[in-house]
Amino acid sequence: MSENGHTNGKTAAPAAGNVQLNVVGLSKNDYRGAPTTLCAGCGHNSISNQIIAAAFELNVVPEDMIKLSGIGCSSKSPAYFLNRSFGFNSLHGRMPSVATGAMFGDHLLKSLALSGDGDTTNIGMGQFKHIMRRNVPMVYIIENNGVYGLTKGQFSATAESGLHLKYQGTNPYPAVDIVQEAMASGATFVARSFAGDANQVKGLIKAALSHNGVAILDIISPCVTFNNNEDSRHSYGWGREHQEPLHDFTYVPREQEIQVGEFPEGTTRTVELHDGSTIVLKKLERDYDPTDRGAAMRLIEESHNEAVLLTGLIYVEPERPSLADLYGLPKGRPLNRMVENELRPAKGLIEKANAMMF
Amino acid sequence: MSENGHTNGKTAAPAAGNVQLNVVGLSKNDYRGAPTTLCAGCGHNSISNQIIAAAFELNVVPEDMIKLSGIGCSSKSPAYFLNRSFGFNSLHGRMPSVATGAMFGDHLLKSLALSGDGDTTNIGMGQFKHIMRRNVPMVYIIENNGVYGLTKGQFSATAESGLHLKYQGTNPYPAVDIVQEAMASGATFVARSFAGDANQVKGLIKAALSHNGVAILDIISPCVTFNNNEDSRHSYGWGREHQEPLHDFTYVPREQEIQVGEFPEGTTRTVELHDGSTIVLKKLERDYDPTDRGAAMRLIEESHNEAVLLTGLIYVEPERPSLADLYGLPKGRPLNRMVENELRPAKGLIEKANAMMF
Amino acid sequence: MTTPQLKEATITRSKGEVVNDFAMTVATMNGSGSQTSNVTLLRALFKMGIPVSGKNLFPSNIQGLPTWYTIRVSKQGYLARRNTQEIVVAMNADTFVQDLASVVPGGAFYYGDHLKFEIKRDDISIYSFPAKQLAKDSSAPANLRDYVANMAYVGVLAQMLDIDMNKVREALEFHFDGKEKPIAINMGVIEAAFAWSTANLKKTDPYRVEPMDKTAGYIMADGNTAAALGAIFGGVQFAAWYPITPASSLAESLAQNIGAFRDKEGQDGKTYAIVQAEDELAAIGMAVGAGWAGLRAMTSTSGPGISLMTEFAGLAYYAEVPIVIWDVQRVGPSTGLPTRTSQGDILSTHFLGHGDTQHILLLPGSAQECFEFGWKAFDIAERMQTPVFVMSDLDLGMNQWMTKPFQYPETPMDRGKILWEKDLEELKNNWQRYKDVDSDGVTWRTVPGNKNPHSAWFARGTGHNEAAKYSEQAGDWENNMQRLKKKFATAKEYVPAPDVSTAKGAEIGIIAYGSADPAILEARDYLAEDGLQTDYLRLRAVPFRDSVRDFVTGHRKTYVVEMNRDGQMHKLLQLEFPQLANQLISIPKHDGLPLNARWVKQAIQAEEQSHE
Amino acid sequence: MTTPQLKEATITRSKGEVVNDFAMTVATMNGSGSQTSNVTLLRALFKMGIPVSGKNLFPSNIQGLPTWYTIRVSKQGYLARRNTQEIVVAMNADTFVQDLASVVPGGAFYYGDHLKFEIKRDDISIYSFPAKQLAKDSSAPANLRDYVANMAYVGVLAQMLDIDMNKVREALEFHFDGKEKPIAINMGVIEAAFAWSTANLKKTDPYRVEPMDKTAGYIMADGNTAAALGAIFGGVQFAAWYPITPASSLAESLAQNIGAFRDKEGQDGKTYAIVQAEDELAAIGMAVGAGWAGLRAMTSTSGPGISLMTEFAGLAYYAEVPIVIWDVQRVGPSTGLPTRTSQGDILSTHFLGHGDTQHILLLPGSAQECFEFGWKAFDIAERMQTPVFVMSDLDLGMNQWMTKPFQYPETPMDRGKILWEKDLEELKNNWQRYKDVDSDGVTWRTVPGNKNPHSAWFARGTGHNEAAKYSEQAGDWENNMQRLKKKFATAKEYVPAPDVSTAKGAEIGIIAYGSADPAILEARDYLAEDGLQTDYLRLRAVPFRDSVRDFVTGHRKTYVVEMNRDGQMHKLLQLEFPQLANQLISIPKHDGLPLNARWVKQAIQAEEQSHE
Ligand SMILES: Cc1ncc(C[n+]2csc(CCOP(=O)(O)OP(=O)(O)O)c2C)c(N)n1
Ligand SMILES: Cc1ncc(C[n+]2csc(CCOP(=O)(O)OP(=O)(O)O)c2C)c(N)n1
Ligand code: SF4
Ligand code: SF4
Ligand SMILES: [Mg+2]
Ligand SMILES: [Mg+2]
Repeated sequence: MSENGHTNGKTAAPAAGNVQLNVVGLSKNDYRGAPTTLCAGCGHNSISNQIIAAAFELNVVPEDMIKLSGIGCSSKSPAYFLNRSFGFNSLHGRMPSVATGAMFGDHLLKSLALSGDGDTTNIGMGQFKHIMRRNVPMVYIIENNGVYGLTKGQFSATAESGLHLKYQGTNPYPAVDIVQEAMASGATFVARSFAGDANQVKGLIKAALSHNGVAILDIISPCVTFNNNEDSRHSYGWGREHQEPLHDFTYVPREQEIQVGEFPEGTTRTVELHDGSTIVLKKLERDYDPTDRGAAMRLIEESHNEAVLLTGLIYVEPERPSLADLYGLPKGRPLNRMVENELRPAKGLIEKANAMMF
Repeated sequence: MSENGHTNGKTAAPAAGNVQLNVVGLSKNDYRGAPTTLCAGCGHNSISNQIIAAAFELNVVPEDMIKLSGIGCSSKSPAYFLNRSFGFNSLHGRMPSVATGAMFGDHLLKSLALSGDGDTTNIGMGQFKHIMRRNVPMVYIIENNGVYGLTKGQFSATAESGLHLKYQGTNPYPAVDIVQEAMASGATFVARSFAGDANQVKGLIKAALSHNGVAILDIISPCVTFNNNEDSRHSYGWGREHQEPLHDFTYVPREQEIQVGEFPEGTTRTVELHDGSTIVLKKLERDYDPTDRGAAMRLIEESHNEAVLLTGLIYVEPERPSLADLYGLPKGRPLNRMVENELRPAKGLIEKANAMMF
Repeated sequence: MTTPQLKEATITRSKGEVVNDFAMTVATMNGSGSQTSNVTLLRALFKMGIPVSGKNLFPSNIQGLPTWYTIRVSKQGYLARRNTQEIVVAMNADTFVQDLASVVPGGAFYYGDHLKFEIKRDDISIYSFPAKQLAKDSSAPANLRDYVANMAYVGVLAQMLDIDMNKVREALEFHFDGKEKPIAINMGVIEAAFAWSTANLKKTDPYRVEPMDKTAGYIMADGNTAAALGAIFGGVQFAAWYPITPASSLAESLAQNIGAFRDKEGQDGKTYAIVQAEDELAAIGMAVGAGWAGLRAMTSTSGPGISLMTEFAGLAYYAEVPIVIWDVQRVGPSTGLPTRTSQGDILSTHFLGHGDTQHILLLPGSAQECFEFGWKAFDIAERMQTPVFVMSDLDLGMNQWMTKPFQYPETPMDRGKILWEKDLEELKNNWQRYKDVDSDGVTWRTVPGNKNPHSAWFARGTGHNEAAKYSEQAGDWENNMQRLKKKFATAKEYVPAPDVSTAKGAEIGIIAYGSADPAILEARDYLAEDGLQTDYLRLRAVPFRDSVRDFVTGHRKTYVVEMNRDGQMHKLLQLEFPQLANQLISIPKHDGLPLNARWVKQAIQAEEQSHE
Repeated sequence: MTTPQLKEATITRSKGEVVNDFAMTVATMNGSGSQTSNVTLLRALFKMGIPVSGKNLFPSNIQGLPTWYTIRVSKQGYLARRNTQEIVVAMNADTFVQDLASVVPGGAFYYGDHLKFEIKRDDISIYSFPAKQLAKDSSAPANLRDYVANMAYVGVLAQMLDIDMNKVREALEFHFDGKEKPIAINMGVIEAAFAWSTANLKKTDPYRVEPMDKTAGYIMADGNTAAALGAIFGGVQFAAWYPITPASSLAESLAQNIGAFRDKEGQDGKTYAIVQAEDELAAIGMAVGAGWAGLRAMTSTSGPGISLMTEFAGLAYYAEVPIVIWDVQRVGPSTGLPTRTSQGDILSTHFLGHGDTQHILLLPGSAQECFEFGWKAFDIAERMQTPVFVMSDLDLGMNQWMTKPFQYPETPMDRGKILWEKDLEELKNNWQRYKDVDSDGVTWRTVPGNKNPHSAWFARGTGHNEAAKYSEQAGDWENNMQRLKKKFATAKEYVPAPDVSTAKGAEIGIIAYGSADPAILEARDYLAEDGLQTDYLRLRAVPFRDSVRDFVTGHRKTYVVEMNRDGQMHKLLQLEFPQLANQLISIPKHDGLPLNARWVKQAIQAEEQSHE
């Protein structure tokens, strides 16, 4: 890939006998990260697992990927996959700018970014919109739970209007629809899924990794701990059973990750969350044409009226040049491998510089 | 309006005989500002004049309005109208937050904000989106010229993709469509016009001032000085005539403001800008129903395909409660008139405070 | 820090029984819900009249990582963090081994018997108890067993340490706001554990408690709630905030409690608004808008938020907009250690903003003072028409402190120099927004909604003259900036004066501030024991009163003890008193933990020696 | 400042004729396009071998407001701004009266005869000329008449002051890059005006020029273009920026010129990328991403942008990401005076970011040094793995300066401590990102794209240990922060050393930096004339080398002269050398104008007296 670079990480692949290896000679372990420190049952963990599976199955060498994130529980998760990939856990809401700069360092790497709904649609709204305008080649996953997990459950901008949370009261504002924002900003790959739909998530991540441009994945990923809907039929704890609050913010019961089994394209599936509230997923038809922008826009409007969450690859525009293309970067070599004689003009050119002056 | 407030500014209205006074006894002069320091021919000046006219005709007392802006040529313009209204020329891209806070100071005042396309869609994108989510009651005018005027003509995010400017090169990014962003964020009043269409601008400002919620006015307002399109038939200066640049950035020829005469609803009008480039305006049909969100979205998509600029009141949702409504502010009194005994709990309540502790 | 460890240990054991003088740490897992158990213990001890402090050492995550809660019982009334613990309760397998090791020789080690580890130490007393079983036997619903299991150690400790069970019940009643059901279930487990302990455990360690009368006239409070209540009594009208540890609970308790104090029967509409903004730039932007529009406006955040507020802080300084900004400091730079405490934002906040800026800082030193500055900050901000930063920290803000009760504001609200319609008429409209008519640097302002046609002015961050008109004149700029400097000098007399306590014959002084206070008080006693008398000045604000200079001048040496790397307050003192620079010695500590008295004592002694 | 006025006036007139020693100001309206005329005059004089400086005083708008361009001609080689002008050319009706008043007695006043004003002064020479008519008679297209009217005063002045017309032509040829047509049109007007002047004007004032040889070995350059070219020769690979006066032209000339120096025939793709970001948070964020990924990354901005970069500056400091940030300073706080010059961001930039931070500042003092630091900043940033701020200003950045030619970098690129695949293999992969193996505080890094399976690490702004793993351990935090402090000390030896010039028997010293330099050089001569010898140390960087201490110690008093309100560099010196605090005296000026030598002289003399 670059004169003094290895072509893959074989050196680290286990010699073990019956460990399954992929085409680049790596086992799934080579794609794992540190043990998660997120809550048991957090949707984010399911997504991390699908990222590992997708990278393994796509036969990407981990050294050929970079991981980026902002700040939040979601943004912590890059530590829990792809240990052999460089990563940057940057600032709250500012990952897009860091990702943009990093892309220029080695544009031959695939970058995969993790963010949360607060990180992306509250503090990060501006940078989120502009990275889509620039069509920065990267996979941008929003682990969308409608709350700020890491700061203990305040509403984010994607919380449904009218949602009532135990310690937060009622959310008065309309929810930001990440998919609609992506469309408005001309994102070239727009998809939505649910953390519990393992296969769809994995499939979309693979597709996104193969897209040359910005790929937005809005993945609904329930916060088992704080997305605790007062009005739901059986929110945990004494809260409802005993008409008074448990009153210990620090108690977090261990839940299972929600998994929805396979369900066919074109159908809807109602999913019950940990707190008993439900969401309705609607998978796009098999024959749906994701390159038809008008159709996509109409579907999104409809889904709002029907109050269903459209899932699947909603829109893709494969042809638009990515930021890397716009900047005419070298075909085969990353900028960060360039050395002095490629970067510093020859001695003689100092005359030219002075001649430019008077 | 408030116990110790006057009900209008008569005191300042000129005694002059045949000066035309409006219902609140003020002449148009009472609505003017300092002389403009913007370029001759700048679209922003036309808009200032229509703001003055609209306020005068609506019989608003200037003391019942406040003016807000960010930073830019556009953001300077509040100094050039409504001298008798309080104003805040705040920070680049951050006017929405200042306007939100100011609203709570006296929610009975009408606030009118001026911004530029750079101020709103580049640095200000995040706050712009969130003020619409909150439905802050205010008129938000974007004087949209596709460039950064005050810093001498760099591309803003609303510049058309492919646009080539003399000192800037070619813009590689797709343009942000302010109207589409407003729709995506659920703005409750969305309109577009052209600075040179005096009557439409005035009409829309009046309508916006009467709306209880955030009213977004995207007004195309050409920058005579820097929106100087290389490829246009006769951009000024030797640039094209003599195949070499004038090479004096500091020369700004004095131009006339562009005015388009009346043109009927439903028709289009091609307007030639100072640099000879053209834009096509399309006025909405008279019988167009601006309360139909779906229809609005479709029209917007179409207008993109036809490459026309839809003008008029594109969408309005009169019923959604404004931020002031959501916060249950007093009907008749502004917060900033409240005095100690309304704001400081009675002495006895200190016991209650201590009792809350252990 | 082994020396003091042994020292403490020996001090205590020599007397055989050790009463009301030890530190006890409960080691649990984040998210296991031990908070109720811990504050129940803390409050029961407090109600017994014994001085206590509780410090929560928690990770920056929500579930599964180790967390420690340390209760210090001190008959001397020392509330600072101890480096050593005599009693440890182990409930977390992940840290069992290090927890066991952390007990001082002669100490006591309790653990839930579901944790299966080999225990080698024979220099301490070991007690295990059936936490899970006791929970299972309780009436608690299955999904809450893990949670109530924590009540078991409350019961066991109550029995082993002689904690008054009536006080335990009082604590629970308070915690559950009198709701019988949860009180019954929790108390049930505690009593069962107490009984089990009586029947099964034989006490072999010297640590126990006895009732005292040392907490009369005190309350237990956390600084963030205190600050919120203070703001409410300060008549806060507008607060915008963005969630961030450790500041979130300030705005949240403001939102949760303001109604109870401010909503009146049949009143038309609210007198306040609290807005969760999309980020800190917006939060301070909203506060600036509200402050300009005449409201008592505030925002609360921590370091990263302060950094994002930089540009607006400069605008508010220059356009002269009153706002109050709470910085509940955590460890920086950058995201740093979000759940550790620090005093690291002093310098950057004082100089916050490009160009020449100086900001007022208030430095609360107790929960009670968080309440006091909660209202006072508004008076200062509106009087000075400038941002006022209140520099709290995680320890002060989030931990429970034994503190004096909140006092009703002793002075009426000071809204500062503000003119309404009548005032302007009296002045015959002869007024200019930025004209220093009182030559104290503070000028008169009007706010939106004033209906006098001469009341309006145009606020801006660009150069302006006395009439608030745009100006690029060199003279206008210089005069205005010099006036702002004068204004800052005027502020000296409006900010809280330092708190000085002296000792006979003391030649050296100590300067500290904020949550460093208890460690200093304790360290002074230790130094005195070792024959070094010290005077102590607790800073309560920047700019410094003249009394600060006098204090430094009056001492051979003055040690400035603070919790950051670079000795930030020491630097500000150096700048203010360059002639005294050689007398000012910096004693900084930046390990993210609340300050420890023995460390302070040793650091000062080391310095004293090094200078002999 | 009346005293020096008269003084200058008398100095000059006493000799009857005044040659190569005066200041000349052209008063026009913003947007009228006088820039070509003004630089043409400037360059013609420069080509005549006469030391000149040109300063543009312009408003923060695009068209219609007054703007003044002052050319100083100085046979002594003084390039600082003068407070007085001997020659004034009035082309703007709005300021005609004040422009007329601004001419020193005995001076000359030129004006376009389309300006109809009554002129009362009889103590100066008055000349009017038909600017509009000359423009109308020219071959210039109608829409450019206003513009070429400005060429008229070039011709008139050339004739009246003996400016060499061949040099005028050379200047135009350079300006229009040899393009005959514009040269012809402009030259036509100039020659016509020259002829008209010969025929119609009778010279009655003493001011004129004569060729010298004092500009040999110099070029004329602005600091922003110089910085851009310097960055290009420094191998800049990535620049992100957001437009802001006075920094925009730095990034713009980078974008416009980099291709000419870096694009090679048949090379596959670019070796650089320059991105206009959506704001400054994004600009620095992109630079941080690129710096982390191994590129020589930079951003350029001014005060408001620096404020917005605060949080990222802290991240880059703590995660140790090399980036270069140019701060072309303008007058703050807040939006302030966007078109006036200042040195007001020193303190806030040095401490930029919450928590304990200290940043390296480079302080270019000439256009040539802007070029030098343009490349050197990257070496320092990559060597130290930290942000490097280059503190330029509007005067240095946007005005034309007579300066030494740019020198090709004398040292090869220093990419700092970076490891690629082979290096790691040699180390047997035994390497840790934050381990201080060389005990200089600087650790070894790898960058994305390194294919060694052991090369990856996870960058973060949260607490981390030597292995770059997340850590909340108190010890890890303290050690890491102490190492960063050590690193900052190490930086001392890598930053440019100060520039010292001494005078015999000098007991007092002057410290200054940046664009204050020419005023200091001139002031030292005046002080010497009055019998006060001074040594001069020009700071070129923070942290300070030991030689700075030696300089201060070596002088009875050291005056720190700078262009801000609070004596910001003086404060940093006080903090670094507390023992010397009493010898350091602050001489601050903050009127937004380039520093004036006579003011400096008088300020120092005043201080000297006050201390006697
Ligand atoms: C500038 C700044 N402000 C606030 C915070 C505190 N903070 C950390 S995470 C977070 C929100 C995370 O929410 P989201 O992005 O939805 O992630 P989640 O935890 O829900 O996965 C906030 C506000 C911060 N780290 N930095
Ligand atoms: C934080 C900050 N960055 C940059 C600037 C410089 N600046 C002033 S106006 C402006 C852009 C204005 O463009 P726009 O909003 O479109 O207004 P216009 O001048 O075109 O009307 C910029 C970048 C600033 N004032 N503040
Ligand atoms: S708090 Fe919510 S989002 Fe965070 S880790 Fe736990 S479940 Fe996941
Ligand atoms: S530069 Fe452009 S936007 Fe600014 S005032 Fe002139 S014409 Fe208007
Ligand atoms: Mg979330
Ligand atoms: Mg614009």
